[in-house]
Amino acid sequence: MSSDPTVLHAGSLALKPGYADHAADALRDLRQSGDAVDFRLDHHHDVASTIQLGFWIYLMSDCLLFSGLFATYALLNSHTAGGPAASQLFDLPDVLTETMFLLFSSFTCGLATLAMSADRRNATVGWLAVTFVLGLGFIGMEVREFAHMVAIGAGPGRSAFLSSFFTLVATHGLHVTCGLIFMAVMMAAVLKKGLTPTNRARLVNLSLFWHFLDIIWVGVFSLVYLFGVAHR
Amino acid sequence: MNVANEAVAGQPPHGARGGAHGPARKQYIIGFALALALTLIPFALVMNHAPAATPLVIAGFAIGQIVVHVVYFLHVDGSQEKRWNLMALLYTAVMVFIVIGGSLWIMHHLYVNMVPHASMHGRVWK
Amino acid sequence: MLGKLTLSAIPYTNPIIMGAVAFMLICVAAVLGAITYLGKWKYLWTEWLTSVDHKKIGIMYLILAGIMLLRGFADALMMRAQQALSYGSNMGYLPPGHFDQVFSAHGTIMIFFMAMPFIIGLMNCILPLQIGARDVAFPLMNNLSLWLTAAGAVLVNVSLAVGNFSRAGWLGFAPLSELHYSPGVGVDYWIWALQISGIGTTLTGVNFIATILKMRAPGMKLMRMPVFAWASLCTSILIVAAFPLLTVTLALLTMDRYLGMHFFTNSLGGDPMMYINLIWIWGHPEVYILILPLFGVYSEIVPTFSGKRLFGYTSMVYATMAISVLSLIVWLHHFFTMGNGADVNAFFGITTMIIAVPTGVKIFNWLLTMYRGRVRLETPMLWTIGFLITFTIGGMSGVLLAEPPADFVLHNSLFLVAHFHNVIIGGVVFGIFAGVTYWAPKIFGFRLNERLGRAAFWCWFIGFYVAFMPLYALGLMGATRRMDHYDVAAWHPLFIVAACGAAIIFSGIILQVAQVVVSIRQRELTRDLTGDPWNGRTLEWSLPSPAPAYNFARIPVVRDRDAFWDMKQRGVDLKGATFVPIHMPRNKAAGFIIGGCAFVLAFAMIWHIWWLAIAALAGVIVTLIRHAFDEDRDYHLGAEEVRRVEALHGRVAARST
Amino acid sequence: MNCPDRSWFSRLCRLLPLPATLLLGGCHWALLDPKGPIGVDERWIIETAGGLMLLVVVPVIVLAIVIPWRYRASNTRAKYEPEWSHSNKVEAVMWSIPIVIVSILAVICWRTSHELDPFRPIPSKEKPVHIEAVAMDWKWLFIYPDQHIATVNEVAMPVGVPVVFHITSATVMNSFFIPRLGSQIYAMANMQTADNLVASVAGTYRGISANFSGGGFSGMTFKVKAMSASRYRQWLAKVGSSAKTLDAKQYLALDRPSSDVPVTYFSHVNPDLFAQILMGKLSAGRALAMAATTVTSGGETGPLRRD
Repeated sequence: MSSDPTVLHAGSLALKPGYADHAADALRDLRQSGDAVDFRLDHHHDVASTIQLGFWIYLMSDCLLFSGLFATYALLNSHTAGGPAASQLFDLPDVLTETMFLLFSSFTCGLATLAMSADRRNATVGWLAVTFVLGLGFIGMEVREFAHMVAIGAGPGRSAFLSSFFTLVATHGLHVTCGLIFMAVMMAAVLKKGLTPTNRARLVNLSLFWHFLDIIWVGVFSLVYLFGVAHR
Repeated sequence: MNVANEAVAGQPPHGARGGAHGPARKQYIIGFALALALTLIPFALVMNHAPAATPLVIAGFAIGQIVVHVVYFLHVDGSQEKRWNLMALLYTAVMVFIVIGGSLWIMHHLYVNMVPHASMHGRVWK
Repeated sequence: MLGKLTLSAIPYTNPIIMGAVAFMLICVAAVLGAITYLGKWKYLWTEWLTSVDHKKIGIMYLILAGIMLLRGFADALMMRAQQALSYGSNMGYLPPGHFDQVFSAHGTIMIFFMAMPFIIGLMNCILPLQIGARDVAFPLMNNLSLWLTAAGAVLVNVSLAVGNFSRAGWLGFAPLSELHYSPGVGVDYWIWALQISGIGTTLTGVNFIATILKMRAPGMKLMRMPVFAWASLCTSILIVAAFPLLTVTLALLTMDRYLGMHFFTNSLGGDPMMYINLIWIWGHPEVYILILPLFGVYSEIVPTFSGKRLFGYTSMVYATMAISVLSLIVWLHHFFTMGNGADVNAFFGITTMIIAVPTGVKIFNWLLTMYRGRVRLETPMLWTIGFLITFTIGGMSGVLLAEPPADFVLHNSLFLVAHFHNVIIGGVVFGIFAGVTYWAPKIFGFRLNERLGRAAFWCWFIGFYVAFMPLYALGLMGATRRMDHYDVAAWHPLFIVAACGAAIIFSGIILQVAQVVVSIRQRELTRDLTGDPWNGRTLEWSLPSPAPAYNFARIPVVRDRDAFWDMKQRGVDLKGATFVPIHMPRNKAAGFIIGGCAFVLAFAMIWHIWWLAIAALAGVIVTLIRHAFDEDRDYHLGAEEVRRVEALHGRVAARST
Repeated sequence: MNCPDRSWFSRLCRLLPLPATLLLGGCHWALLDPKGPIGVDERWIIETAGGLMLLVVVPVIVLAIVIPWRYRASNTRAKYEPEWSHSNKVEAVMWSIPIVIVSILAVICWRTSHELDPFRPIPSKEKPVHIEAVAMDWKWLFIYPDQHIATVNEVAMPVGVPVVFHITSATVMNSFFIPRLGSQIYAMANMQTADNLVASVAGTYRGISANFSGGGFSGMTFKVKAMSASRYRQWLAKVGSSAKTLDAKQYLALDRPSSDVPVTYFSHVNPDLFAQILMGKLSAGRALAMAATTVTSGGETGPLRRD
């Protein structure tokens, strides 16, 4: 990424005299200005960094998607229409367990990334498997909570508050599910092909995605559950 | 859905953290410990009906924990390599603030102006 | 088995709709027949539909947008005809339910399937060439974006024949768009068409941000980027920031309609005002998503045709950035009359007016660029001057509407309709035509016919004023938008004038169709052999026309804002001596397949055909996973092949051959 | 090309095929010929803001024609400076002109937003009249709670007395708007907005819903009768003597979608009616009515909604 531009330049182009002058001038000019342009004449050199930036931008847009849902929840959480309110529905200790599942999975996902950096294939897959199981546990608890609420007549159609609650939390859950599919595919890919550059780039994206979901959950945990119960 | 030529993406990711194994693991452990604390404290406050369990305090812990995640798990910092990531993140934070804060501000005013107050036996004007 | 879908969904009894459907089917059959007759299916599939080449994707976007322009304009003509007729005892020829579909479809099509594909098409065709890149950051994702947009467009057209379209306006305001008030499939067509194309647009935004930030040629600092690249960057950022809000809003409405939730209903705590709030958080930036790239286009055309540097580049860049930030904090001006109270209204009114400052600066910049230049009044420049005049008037009526008390009487009136057509036709549409004419040699390899282009311009320009100035007047007379009938005598002549204006614009469109046909037939006469037909200033003109698949055989090094102008001034020889292999992405079917599955998914959801929806969703997931394991993604174009292609364009230095 | 040196207003008049006298006769330009002080203030804003902007807009349009013509390629006598692309002085002027104008407009915006807020009571010696307005599919119901009367598609008000309209909707969003008198405001179910208006001239004005609300929207107009105090009292008495009343059953019948509904008077109206509508207690709404595929309509009978 930060190879000497001159070297790269000479290596890639055999130049007509006019063009060479022009290019050399330009490069001198650039060095003098100390400008931080990515230097590459062939864009292979930072494909991985481009992919990561692209994925990061996608995460940011996802973040804004959640901001819309959070805004809606923040507005509608008092619109219970005579139905149950947050404080009557949430079981905080259960939610804490859920949160722990996700937080631990974030940590193990980090360990998987570290194992990957250390070129330890089996350890990478192993940590991913642990993460996967923790994520599955999280989803399982969420489904159980939803089923319970629907069973006691507090389903998403009961009131605007419950609509916004189910939609916000289930959207996060859907993301986690997508993350689990992504993770399963990556475990298969790493087992099959090893830690190829492609797989590495994707594992980094997977870990970004997984940590990102944990951040969203911090918002859900605080705004939905803690606020909801604290307002008792 | 990635670029066709990612097969040549050669660099081991996170190479920027010196490739050294130790410090990176330490980062994760510090982050994990902090995140754990920042989850458990507000939880305990709410469970024990502590007077400190106000929305502001809870929000403070949440923001703290998000920062911890961003720094220790997502490894966003001001380095050259991550410059655009940091810019994008800050921009997103501003946008999130505009979307949530703006919506709540607007909707609050609407409610103040418009939600009927059924005070005087049925007459609902303010 | 087929959900709600039965044969009765096809409106046989309505001669107007069936006529349109028959016309559509004949056109489709003619195209398919022609492809079969010419034996071009394989070529079409391998070279176009599955292409990951940004230039071809761009051309497909332009074709899609052009077709949808015709469809959307047909709707406009129908509305103008209805309103010209339906005064007093004459009820016109469209019953309300049909008229409501027509204006809803017109708005939806013109914004999402005409303007957006046109600007994304132009960005695709030109942007990588301008910044000296070989491709966009994610070529296959680019192809996917195209097919998602196309899937949405096809859905809108299918709604004509099977079922009906939304009657709730182009933004589907709740609670009118809720199941209770719009029980049919119309709103569902609208939701899914927007949702799918919106996801495609978001991916485009991600793609172009990464492309611009990461793939510029060496030496092209941010402050050396052409203004079109700047505008595209700001637009892409706005897309990524705003479109998720559209996705959310539509998703919540979907929840209400499909799962009986209560986000925006009138009952059980639902709040329709939140819908208005959310949709405009997306909706206002959308306006700037549309106009900013065209500001970029004008900023390329004016210096080129004035033979002069762009005046005040720095001002222009900061103005663009200012607009893209301000546009995110003005959305409330779309609902001043919802009862927000004075403080909120005044705040958003003032932020809205502030946008006029950077916009005004841009206009001065263009004027000063022409000042002391050598202005060649060719078609792109005509559109630009038409823009400067028209957009200024539109901007003025816009600032007027930003005064909340003025908006209290003008909101939802035809004055408002005139205002936004004034900026969108005068700004966006004129800009699109300017840009397409300007870059046609680069995109297609030949110029468009100048005479027909000029004639089309005059029809559009005059037609616009005849069609929309009466609407300003009608607004001041208290006429509101979306009326299928009225009974005020004084309005009638103005509506007739407006219809005449629409007819003049229609002749402009016919001339443009003729222009395309004639230009293709005469392409050998106007073929661009130099690659630089207008004496251009930016890098795309340093390439042959049309640019080869790999764009740049050698990545240029940039040392000036007007990079190519600078090279020409310095006498840089563009011919290469030796060539290296170039790394290329392979064409892939995954984008097309996912786009197709998305269409099927949406259609199945609209008609409640659950098994098909599940199958289509599975198709998307399986395609994604299969693609993840696909190793055969790229290849190297050999140095000899590069040399051969360059030689075809006369770009190989004599001494090395 | 159009004459850019004339205001857009006079230009569009010139584009019309009809004699300008007919159009400028005054009686058609609802917003430019208001019949109440709120409308007058709003016209002032339109004219002032428009005039201020014309100070820039007209020169810009002239320059947009003159500059390209003066510096056209064929005019080789004109000065040519291909490298001139920056001037701090010029750019300072360029930024400051719009800043100055926008600053003035912003001050106007802040002040008038507060002065003309539709919720703000109009200061007056007279005691205001309270009228409750309900947007329905597709007609307007007006309730006079103090007189226990109600009307459909007609509302009367005494000249010179401030009127407070309390507005809600029994259906989708609508917008309550009397162009001759000024400010519109949304009518929304479960929400209560207010519009403070006053008529200073007697006459019959057009009232509309300015927000699209479905199939019968175009016919959703009402008559506004501004009249002297004595005639107003007569009008109240006339409505009060109507044989029709508006009990729950009648209300539900009225609630069925219909358009171009003729003016109807009701007496003996429960003064709590508005509150009940507002609280959603009378919201059989369109659910009932949707069962019927056709709705009655003044001009024609036919399916307003195909689905």
